[in-house]
Amino acid sequence: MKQWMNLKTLVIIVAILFAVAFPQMGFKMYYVHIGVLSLLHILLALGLNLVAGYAGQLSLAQAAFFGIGAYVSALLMLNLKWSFWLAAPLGALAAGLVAVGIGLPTLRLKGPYFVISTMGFGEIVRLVFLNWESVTRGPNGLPGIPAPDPISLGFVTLTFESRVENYYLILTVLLVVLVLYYNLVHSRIGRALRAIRNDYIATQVMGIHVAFYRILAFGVGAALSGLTGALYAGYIRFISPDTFTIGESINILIMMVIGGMGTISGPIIGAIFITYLLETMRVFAEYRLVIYGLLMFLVILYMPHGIAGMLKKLSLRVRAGKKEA
Amino acid sequence: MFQEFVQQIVNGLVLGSTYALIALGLTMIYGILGIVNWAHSELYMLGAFVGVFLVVHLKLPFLLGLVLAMLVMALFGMAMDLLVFRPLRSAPEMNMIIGTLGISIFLVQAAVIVFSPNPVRFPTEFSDAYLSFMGISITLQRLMVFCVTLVLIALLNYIIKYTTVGKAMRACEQNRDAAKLMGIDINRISLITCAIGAALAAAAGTLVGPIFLVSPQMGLAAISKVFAVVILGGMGNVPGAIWAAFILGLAESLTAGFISSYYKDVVTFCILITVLIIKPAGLFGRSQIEKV
Amino acid sequence: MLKCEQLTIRFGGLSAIDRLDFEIDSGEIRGLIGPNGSGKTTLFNLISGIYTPTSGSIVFEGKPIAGRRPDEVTRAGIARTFQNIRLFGDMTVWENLLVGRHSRLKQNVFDDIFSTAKKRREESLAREMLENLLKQFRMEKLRDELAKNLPYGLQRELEIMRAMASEPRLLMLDEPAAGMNPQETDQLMLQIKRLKELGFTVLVVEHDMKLVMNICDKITVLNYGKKIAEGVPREIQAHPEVIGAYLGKQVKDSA
Amino acid sequence: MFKQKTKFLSAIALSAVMSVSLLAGCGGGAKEPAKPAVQAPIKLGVIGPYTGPNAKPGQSMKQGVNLAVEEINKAGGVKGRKLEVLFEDDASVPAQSVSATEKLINKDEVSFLIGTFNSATTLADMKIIERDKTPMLVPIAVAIEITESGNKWVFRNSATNPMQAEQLMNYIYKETKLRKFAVLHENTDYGKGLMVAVQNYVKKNGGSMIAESYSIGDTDFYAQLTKIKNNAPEGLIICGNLSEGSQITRQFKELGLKAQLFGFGGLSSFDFNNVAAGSNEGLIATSYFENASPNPLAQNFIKGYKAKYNVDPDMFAAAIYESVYIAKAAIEKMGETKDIAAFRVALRDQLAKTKDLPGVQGPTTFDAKGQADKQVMIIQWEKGQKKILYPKAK
Amino acid sequence: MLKIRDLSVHYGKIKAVRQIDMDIAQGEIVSLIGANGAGKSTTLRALSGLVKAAGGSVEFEGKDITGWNAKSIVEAGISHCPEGRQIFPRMTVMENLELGAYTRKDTKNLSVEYDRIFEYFPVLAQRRSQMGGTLSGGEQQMLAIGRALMSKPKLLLLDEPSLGLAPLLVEKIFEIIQNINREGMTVLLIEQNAWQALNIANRGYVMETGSVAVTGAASELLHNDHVRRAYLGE
Repeated sequence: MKQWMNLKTLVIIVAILFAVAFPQMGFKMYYVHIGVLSLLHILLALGLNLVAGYAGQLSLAQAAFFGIGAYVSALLMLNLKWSFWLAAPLGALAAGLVAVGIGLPTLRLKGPYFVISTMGFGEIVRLVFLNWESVTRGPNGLPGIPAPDPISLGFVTLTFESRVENYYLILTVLLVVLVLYYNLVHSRIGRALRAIRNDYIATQVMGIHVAFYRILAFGVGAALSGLTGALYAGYIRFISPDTFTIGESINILIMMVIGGMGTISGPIIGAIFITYLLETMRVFAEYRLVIYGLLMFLVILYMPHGIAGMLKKLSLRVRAGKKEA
Repeated sequence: MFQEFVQQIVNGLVLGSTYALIALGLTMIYGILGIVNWAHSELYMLGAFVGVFLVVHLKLPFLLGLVLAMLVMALFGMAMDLLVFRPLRSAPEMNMIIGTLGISIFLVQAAVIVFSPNPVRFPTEFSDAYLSFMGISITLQRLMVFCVTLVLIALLNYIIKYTTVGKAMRACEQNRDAAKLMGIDINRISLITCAIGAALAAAAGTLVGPIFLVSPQMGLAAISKVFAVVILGGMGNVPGAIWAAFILGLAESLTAGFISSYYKDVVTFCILITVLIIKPAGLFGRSQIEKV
Repeated sequence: MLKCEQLTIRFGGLSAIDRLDFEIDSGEIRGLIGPNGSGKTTLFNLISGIYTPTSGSIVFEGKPIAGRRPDEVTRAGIARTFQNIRLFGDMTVWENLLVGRHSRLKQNVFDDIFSTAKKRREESLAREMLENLLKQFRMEKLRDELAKNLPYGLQRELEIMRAMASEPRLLMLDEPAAGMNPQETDQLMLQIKRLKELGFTVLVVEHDMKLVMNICDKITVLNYGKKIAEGVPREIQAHPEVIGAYLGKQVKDSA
Repeated sequence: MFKQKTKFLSAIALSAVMSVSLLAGCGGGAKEPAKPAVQAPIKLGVIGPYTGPNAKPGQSMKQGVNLAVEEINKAGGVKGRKLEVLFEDDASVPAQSVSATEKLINKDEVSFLIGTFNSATTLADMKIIERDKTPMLVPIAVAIEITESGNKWVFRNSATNPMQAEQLMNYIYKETKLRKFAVLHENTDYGKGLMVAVQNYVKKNGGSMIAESYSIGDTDFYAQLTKIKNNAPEGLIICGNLSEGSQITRQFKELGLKAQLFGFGGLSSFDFNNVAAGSNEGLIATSYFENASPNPLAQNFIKGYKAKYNVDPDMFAAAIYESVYIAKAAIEKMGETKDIAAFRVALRDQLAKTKDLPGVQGPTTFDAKGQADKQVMIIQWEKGQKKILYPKAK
Repeated sequence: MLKIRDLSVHYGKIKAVRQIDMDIAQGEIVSLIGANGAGKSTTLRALSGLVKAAGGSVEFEGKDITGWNAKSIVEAGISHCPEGRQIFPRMTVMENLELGAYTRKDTKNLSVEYDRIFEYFPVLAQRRSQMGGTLSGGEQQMLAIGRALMSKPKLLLLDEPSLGLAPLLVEKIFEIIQNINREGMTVLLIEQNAWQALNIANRGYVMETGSVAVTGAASELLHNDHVRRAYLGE
């Protein structure tokens, strides 16, 4: 047991070191950009994972929350000249609150009913971005979003214009999020969510207010997506409704499923894997989706816990093998 | 005003017919097999392409092409049952949705590769003729969508209500164990169900293809509406789906006509979400008490 | 301690529980028996808040609980198990117990996310309590095993432990011996007796009459949703209506 | 137990397939051409929608570029250096376009970019080209913001939404008496941009207008058209692309509407004519490029295109073909540069000076904002053929 | 007629039925009694192919039918009327009965069967076009038995036909079972209501926690203390 823990810690430390050193390793800027995208995708997949992986409710509205965070923070920065550091948390909060509002009536729905409701909601949000022109400028999108304001630390001023700077900003956010996410998942909240996924009636009888925890997961997952939206807007500096579609929600879903849902490492592995694959497979653009589709089906059939689950099983087998030997 | 209203009603009925044909198979497959089939609207898309092949390339008469396309897709539906649904049958609902979603992505993109992404025209002997009556127009093809839909619904109704297979299907839907005790072969019934569902979707594709264009994306455009229909009607509820299809078709048409075309899809989903808040099992759904 | 008055629930036109008056005293082990379909599990579901009664009242320690949500009922001090085991199969034994403990942890969401001192204190208290529980049931070695991988008898025991983790004052066991072999049942009997010594009040539905007759202080018999008899095991075994309900009414002629 | 084992084995096989695919990707990434800097070809990156809803025009873009590059290389290249073209797909999605741009600029190190098809994707890319100081020629995307945003790295050799709309409306107001309009537009930056421009024009010059919208992929327009029918406009202006446009014209006929039809861009293509199947009879549309154009450059291009692809070029192919030549002319005027960054800056400066450069769509002159002053043509469909209404034949 | 040897059935980790032996002869009524959870219903489900046996063999009229699926077993002549009636609630009485004859090839003679069933249960004749779900509990039970008879079985498995019925109805149902048997049907009857079940049976088996505890002629079992113990735990 102890050895396993050590191995795990080692992997985590190496991963963090690699993530920190990555932009300095002499890769072309394009790879740093891919790095930034991976980080953003990890955040999105983690958000969905809280709802689908832990609480067991498949949401197709994640791109909508992603969009709400992006639009709210961008509009605050553009129209009210707010600082990014205020606008971003507000964007996250807005996404979270909208999720609570939509979650109150819909979260008691079961399986497909819930999925379709979230899909419908996602479509409504996109149509609002598209048609509420006086605010969102409709299909033209919002250009000219400012970068996060520089932070002066006295001896040095941090700016967030370049890819590398954005990479570190988002990595920092991700690491903080991961610590809090870890706490959340390993606290009674995470246990309650997993219990709900296993058996919600038994969970109720444990004295757990199921609706509250479902809404909590939905809200926190949405807020996380919203925060990602703000970071995305600050990095790309332009947003338009085309980014926040059902297709994007499905992309996030693919990342979570292939990585492995209901774990922390799953969405991370999945997001990196798919982001990288998306880029390297640009050449076979037409075949990419054929492979994804099939992969999704096969993964859910043969390894429902995704890559992360597979790795865990494999390491358990290896250890069991060792023990026998 | 009155004329416009009647025209919008006519439009809505045609739209509703399409939704109904696709939704019927989806709701039956859920009711009888317990599968949430996200790839169902791809059967509609593939059906349209088969229709194009038969009618445009092989120059068969349209109605013959329609029947053949239904048969071809019925076989495809059976293959889908064997290859996709059977392995997924005992999986949790979420995994089913994700799995069939994967199949949907696969089929759409495979169609893009095979047929190219460009929309194809599907001219038939009926496409250019239209009727006009008191300022209300309808093309023959549209009229046919509506009529054939009614015929197919009647036929389906007959099959389900009066034939042995139909009764067996209902038995499987209502109580699977008891159905087995009657000596009903569940696997055979699920094959038949998939065949019928796919044939109906293919009928929708072949009927609607000539009105619009045929393209690999046409299924994706329809799936969310079709699911809205199925859920509004209560999943697994066949008459519910028919009613819901026409309700949503009319609502969409009237919203676009009298409120705003910008928000016609918003209205669809608002109706859906409102109904679900009031009746979580859909308008015609049967709520079930969970056994503890 | 628990008092039901004129409790009724109807499904469709049928009364599954029909104007039932029923009372349990603190510290007793009460058996609840009756033929299949007599309304025993329905009564459990009513008390634990899964069903809302059509009419009548349920009062627990002076507080009315009829119609409250299941989680509120649990927090009020009632815990239960299920006839067909409902463990959290994908979670370990230890995690199942922690979930059982949930309602007694005092931290809030903020404490959980930021892992504050309060959270850690609460969790370590919980850990202590649960370690004791594991020791009592001699399951320390199995704490990291997934619940679904446990043998059947242990799953039943784990469900009881999980219910105990919330430190209820009333523990309701729904057919705890179902599916157990005689040795497992004997083991279970000892465990339930110990519960009483630990100060729990226990309400148990069971078909295994040996178990019921051996451990219960008092037995209530239901038939068609109505109480047909109540008393100590001896009285129940001799009660003609009970025998009639179970064995058929010709008992008088042949006995 | 056996079942579990097969499941486990399949899972392992599946993981193996996935890792192989990942490695294959790595291999592709590592394959960097290491050629001497001096004689190295000039790389240009072309971003377009080769998959997704606009894959068809994406295909035309590819063909147009390939033809131009082939011609130029056959003629000895640009200043002795060959052109090498790299295509990246954006699938009409802004986020993908950003990645494509990043890749082309920072991994493949192209000298300049041509793209994209959609306005939203172009707008999303603009921050990057500014940051990385790389010029981009925009042959197709029409949103006004692209050249109005003050980004000095962007050059557009096509008419913007307002320009097209204004030129069409000018024609209508000058040549016809139609003043009561209905606009049916695609709910995108493109369609909406056109609608707003028409609206502004009508407001300024007298007349009335109602607007209805639809989404890309919509197939049924009866609801909107019925509403329009009841409004009895004199002219119906369709602001959208050909697949929906063809549905609209057909359903327009089916519903028995009587009004003059107008359209833009895509509705002047033969692809539109094919899918509209006669319902486009009499429709008047703007066009950047006509096969009947008397311009000798255009005729030359059409000949070459037909020879290579065995089809007539469309306006997208023409526009992007022209872009390549604009870049070529600018490079030829440049002095020597020591590295890629300097090359990009010098190219931008030369592009900005482009004046009266002949091209297949007509002469190009970039203004201070990088917008070319392009005139569109106006055509009318007659029995599946196009009649050029404007400019009038001399 | 039916010969069961060493039959075991497991639900996951639960051993619901442990190696039981049982014999039924042509024309008998055999009662299988025992407390809830003793494994009676599971035994029946294994006989009709709803669950797979973990071990042992079943022989019916000399054929080894172990591991056959439900369809073949119905065709072989065993009909199972399940616990809790399990009729099809949104189908009419007639449709329910028709489905009972699903495996029959000689569909021409069905009217004979209907007449016979309506003779046993005249109330069903009145309700023939009513939905199954709208019938009362007793009527549903009659329908379930009638439906099971439609396949013209040689052996009828009846699982707690008295469950949830008022005492008067219970008696009526038992009377009908006796009638059916008198006309030649072999019946395996599961009952909690031991006295009544043994009263009409030729022989009985008493099950306790998955095994057969006692077996013997019904009249003997009626006076056997073990039976009492199995129920009341004395």
